[in-house]
Amino acid sequence: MNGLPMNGLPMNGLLVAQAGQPEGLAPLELPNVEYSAMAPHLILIGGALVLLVWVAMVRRRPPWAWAAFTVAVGLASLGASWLMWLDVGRNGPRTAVADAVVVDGYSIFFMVLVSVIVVLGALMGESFLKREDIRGPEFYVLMLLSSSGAMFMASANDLVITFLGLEILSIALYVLAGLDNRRMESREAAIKYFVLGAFSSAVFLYGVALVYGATGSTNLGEIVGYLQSSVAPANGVLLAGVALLLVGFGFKVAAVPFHTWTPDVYQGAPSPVTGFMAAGAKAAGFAGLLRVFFATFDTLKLDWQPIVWVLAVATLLVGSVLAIVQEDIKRVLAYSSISHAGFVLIGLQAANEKGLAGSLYYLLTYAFMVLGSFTVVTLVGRKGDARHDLDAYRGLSARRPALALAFTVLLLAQAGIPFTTGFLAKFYVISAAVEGRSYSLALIGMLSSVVAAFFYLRITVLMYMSTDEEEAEEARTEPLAIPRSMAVVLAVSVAFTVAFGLLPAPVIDFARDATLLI
Amino acid sequence: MKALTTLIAMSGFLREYLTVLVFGAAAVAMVGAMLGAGSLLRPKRAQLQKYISYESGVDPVGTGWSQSQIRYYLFGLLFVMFEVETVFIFPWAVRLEDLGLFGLVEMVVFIAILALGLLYAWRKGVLRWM
Amino acid sequence: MSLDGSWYLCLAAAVFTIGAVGLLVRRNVLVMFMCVELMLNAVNLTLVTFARMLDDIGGQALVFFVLVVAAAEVVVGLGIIVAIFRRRVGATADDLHLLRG
Amino acid sequence: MADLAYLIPALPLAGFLGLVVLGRRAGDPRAGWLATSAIGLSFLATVATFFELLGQDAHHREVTKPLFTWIAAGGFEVKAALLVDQLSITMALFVTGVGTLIHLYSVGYMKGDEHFARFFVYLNLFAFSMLVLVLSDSFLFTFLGWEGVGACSYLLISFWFERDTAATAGKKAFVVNRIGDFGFMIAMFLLFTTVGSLTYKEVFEGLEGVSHAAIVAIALLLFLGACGKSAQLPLFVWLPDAMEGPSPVSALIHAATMVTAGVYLMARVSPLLVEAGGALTVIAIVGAVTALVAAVIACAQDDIKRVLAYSTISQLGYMFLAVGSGAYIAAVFHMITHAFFKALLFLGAGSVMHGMNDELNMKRMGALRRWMPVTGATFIVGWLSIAGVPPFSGFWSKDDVLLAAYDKSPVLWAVGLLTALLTAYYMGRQVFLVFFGEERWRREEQDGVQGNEPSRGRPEDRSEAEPPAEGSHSEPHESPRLMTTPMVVLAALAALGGLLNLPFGKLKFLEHWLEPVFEEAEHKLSPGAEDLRLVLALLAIAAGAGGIAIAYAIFMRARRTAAFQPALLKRGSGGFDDLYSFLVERPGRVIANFTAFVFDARVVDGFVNGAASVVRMGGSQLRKVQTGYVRNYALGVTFGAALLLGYALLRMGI
Repeated sequence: MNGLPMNGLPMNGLLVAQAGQPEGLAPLELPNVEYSAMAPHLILIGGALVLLVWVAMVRRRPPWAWAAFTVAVGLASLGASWLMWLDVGRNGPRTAVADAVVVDGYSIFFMVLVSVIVVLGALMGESFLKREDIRGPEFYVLMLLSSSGAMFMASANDLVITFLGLEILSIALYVLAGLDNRRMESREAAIKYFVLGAFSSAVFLYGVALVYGATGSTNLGEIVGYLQSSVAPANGVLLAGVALLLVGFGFKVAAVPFHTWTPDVYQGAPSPVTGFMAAGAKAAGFAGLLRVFFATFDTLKLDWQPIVWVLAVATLLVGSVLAIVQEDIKRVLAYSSISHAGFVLIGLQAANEKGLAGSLYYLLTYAFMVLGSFTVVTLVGRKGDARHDLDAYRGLSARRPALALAFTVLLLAQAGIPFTTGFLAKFYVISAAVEGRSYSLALIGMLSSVVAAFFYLRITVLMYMSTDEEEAEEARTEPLAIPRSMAVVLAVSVAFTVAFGLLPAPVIDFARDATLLI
Repeated sequence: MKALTTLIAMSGFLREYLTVLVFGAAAVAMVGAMLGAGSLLRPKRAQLQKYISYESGVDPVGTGWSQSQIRYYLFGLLFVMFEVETVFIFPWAVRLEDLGLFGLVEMVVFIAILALGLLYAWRKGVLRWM
Repeated sequence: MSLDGSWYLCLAAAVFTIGAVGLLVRRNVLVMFMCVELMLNAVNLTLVTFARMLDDIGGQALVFFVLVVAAAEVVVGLGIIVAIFRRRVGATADDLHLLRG
Repeated sequence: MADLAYLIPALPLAGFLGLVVLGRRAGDPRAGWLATSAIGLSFLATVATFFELLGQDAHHREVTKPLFTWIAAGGFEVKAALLVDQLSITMALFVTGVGTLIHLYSVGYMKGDEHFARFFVYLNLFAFSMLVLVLSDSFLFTFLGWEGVGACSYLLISFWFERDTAATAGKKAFVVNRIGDFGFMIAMFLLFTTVGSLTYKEVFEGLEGVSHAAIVAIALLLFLGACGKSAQLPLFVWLPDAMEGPSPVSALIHAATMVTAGVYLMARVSPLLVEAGGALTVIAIVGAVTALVAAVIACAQDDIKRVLAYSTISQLGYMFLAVGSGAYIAAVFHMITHAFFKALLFLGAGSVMHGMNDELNMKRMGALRRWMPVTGATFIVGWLSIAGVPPFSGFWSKDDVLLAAYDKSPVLWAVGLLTALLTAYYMGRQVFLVFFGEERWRREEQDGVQGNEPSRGRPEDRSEAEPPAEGSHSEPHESPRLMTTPMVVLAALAALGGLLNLPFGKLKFLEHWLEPVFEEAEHKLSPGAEDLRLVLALLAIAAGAGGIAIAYAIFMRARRTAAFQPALLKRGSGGFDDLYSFLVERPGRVIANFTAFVFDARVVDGFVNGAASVVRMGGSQLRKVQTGYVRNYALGVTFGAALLLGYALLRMGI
């Protein structure tokens, strides 16, 4: 951040605590901060602040107002990022705000993704909050703030900004996880997520410090310059720094052995929050990870590729093997999200252009699939958000055929069945791995998707193999109404998964054009 | 002996610290000696009353733990937040003139956002001291 | 002759590890939380040392952000901890094991 | 040149397709006439091409007529083409000739059978396949014909599939032939790998490059294929059982045409056999031994058709003996004469069965020449010809074979002579039992026992025109003229067949005709052998006369019909069936059981279920890691961090 205003100030003078002598100060040149480069981020933060003020000042408010407002803010940021996409398309990527923030295809890809997630998350949350009657716009405010954090992580061209984005995202999520304070699991999830999150961000920060020490700057551009210029870049401190960065990102992305928090937090947190977390937080984690490792530490490729290989293999296997023995739907989806992270790691490990595009495509399609799935989980969870055991899904097709069908499509997509985006995503990533000649990883990827197919199908079978006494039991419990907003989310996610499964061209081009400004 | 030689060769910078070190060590040694001698010499007849926590002569009532008022915490938290805000205002204040209008506007925005936070907390009834 | 940077770095590393081990070992959530703060401050020390060694202002500027983040974590963390452990005596992290398997 | 050649196989194919489409509607006689006309026209086309070739001078009689590209798979390309030369036209001549006569005969023989049309569909398909086999210019096309005739023989043997003996006989024939085809296929693969092509011309030109061992292997494998098709020693068990099929089938396929395919193949690859010296002796030995064994078994058979079946195997043995001793022309000559008299004998047997209400057992026949004069006369001509009595054709062709055998090695000649004696004996026995002696069928009439060997319900009986109800046993009656005319023609051919290749100087037409095809392969007789011909001929005549005398003595004079018929011989090839089933079937069954129950059930299923349970067990173990305690999770993260840092130090270290 040497572009900061205090540049000219004799900082070390302060340390020595002599009396101030302002005359000898060098003139101060101010960085021109173009706010247009961070339009979507500011829109989100502005929205959050407006919500805060709104609730503070205005007493009465119609129930759906907050959700509508959040959706509007989401759409606004989507529009803004689309404009930036066109702008970048025209006159190329650029860095802004004294090289701290970068505006390139890659960052705008994530801005679009996060905006969409905000919109869908708000829709998903609205009826959930009404059902659980959790008053107050906190859900929306925190979601907007964490999304802005996610966007910062994606468009950071400086490790400091990445760290700040990570923190904004995580702290908002800690509170979101603990939102439903009636359920003890929710609070427990919040505590666990908080302690481990703090711990891993401290480790991440230490990594940043070491990288700073080794390369002399935290700006990704300058780090790349340093790595290319110096003759023996890979010294101990730098490698240790890279390793600790990987720990921080690994935690956020839930790669094994840092994944232990994921099942508990996903099960404990309220379902819409889990959905948002699985889509938004994971995407942001990968945004930072891919940019830092793929673009910046490209010259150190030979160093970090083996360790990423180990992480990917562990993640793939543990994710799918553990998911089989789970009894709770949210834990199943948690472990499946871990195995999906494994697949994206395959893309990273391939460390080639196709791998990056494959990973981006995977994150985009996975976001839709997981949001749709958690909408269904929220619905089936009914009041009190507790009915998540697999038996709750027995015979669902008899009672709610549309819901069951939607859930089946989403599950099959996650299993990678052809004619869905899930299949293309896995195919894209694995072909990148084969191109990058890491055949063993591709093989393990396919093996784990075979194992994964089992527990996806297990749920599908449960839904369609209804037993008689289930009918009677269902009659007693309150009917499973599908509110409009949830229906919209389901429709959008299923439509996206199947439509772009059949004619994938537009989305694949979108992922491919999201190039990185090294 | 080697330790002594390194001691002398140390630069002036360290010597100042050395004096602080010596002075502290002397104080600790004196107090330690007095208490140590006392505990060695006095007879030891342990009785329960001797181990009751001393609350300025008043007999302690209830367990050691008591329901602490939440509002103390809340004020603590708010204090931390705004104290960190000041951390940012200090360097700004030092170079106020050079930063000019741009600097002023930016700091106003900064403070306004935090004020918004305070407003929200106030409306939520955090500040009510009951 | 002033101590060269590596001493400070080793001190910072030591403090960092103490913080990490503290978090693993101690059961009381507040103490675990303090250990995290310890780790963050160790990182601050490393940053400042590197800033002096590289004679570049960036490190020290970064410290500010670390402070802000630490403060935010404190506020949020204590909020969550207090909310959860208000009604129970001797709150330890091990009481929390409803979610497992 | 030879532009009619494509008509030869095309006509039977057209007949086959026509019959398939409107066979059922054509009904009883018309379908037969359609089939016969198809093969008749094909015969005319063959004769025309023959004369056209005759017009050419000796060395221009080989024409390759490309038809179409059959397989174009990347580098490998197979063009379908006809090779019209002396050998193939000779074969085509007697295949279509004898085939036409037998088609004619079948129209009469099969009258009244419910599946009349289907019979002729198969016959025409057989003719087409045989012609493709004979006229093809590459191993692959020959193999196509080879398989076609195999399939048709299966279909025709088990024509009356209601009877399970016929069905099993068909299956047996097909399986045994497959073993032979297996040899043929491997030979083709070897050829392709060593020479790189399958057309005869290129193969024979490219032979230099191939190692001697490979050539011997290819020769022996081709011989294995020939054995399968021409029922030589190891694979002859199917031919006697093939008699379950209708008699015209036995005549056409199992006497004249299909069984000679093996000999044709050997003749066609003669340039290759010359290079494979050792293989020739093997062929000769197998031929001689088969001839002897078959002849011995034939002496003890009571079934009129089984005797002829073993006789065919024996005569084929002769042909292979000729091939083995390098006398390809003698082999072809014997093949042609054999086609004439053996087809005649089978048709005769068929007409006897036709007249005697499908009576097969010779013990219940006798003095039939008074009731069936034409059949009797023609049968006697066939008998004299096969026995090698001059001037009938059999004598001339067998004499050439024996001369060549003597030149190869006197031992083989001695075996050949002994077989000639036995042949004369068992054919004589058959003739005396069936056509001379007292009418044994009348004696059963008094006893009231009417059990002829095969079960009463044979469909052939049902299909007989006259109702069996008339009297307990009708008088044997002569077959209709439709059946006897082809027999008379064949009798004429059998008698005059010898003229084709009389051993005196210029009269060796066949030799001059086939000379160019076998010029370097033919084994020139050693100088001294030529003048031995007369002596050997006399010896052969003596053997033939001796056999007939013995048969006459036993069956006409001694009234005792119990000649030496040891039980083993009685069962004939049954013994071999048990041997084969012991050698092949039992181990096969054991292996099958093992793989099905032990290997598949335990290993394969075990592996699959095992993998599933491992994954589940792994899952439940790993689950324990999720203890729920925050500090354990922090430990996980620290462990990860330590792992990565350790790796970094390691990286830095090196």
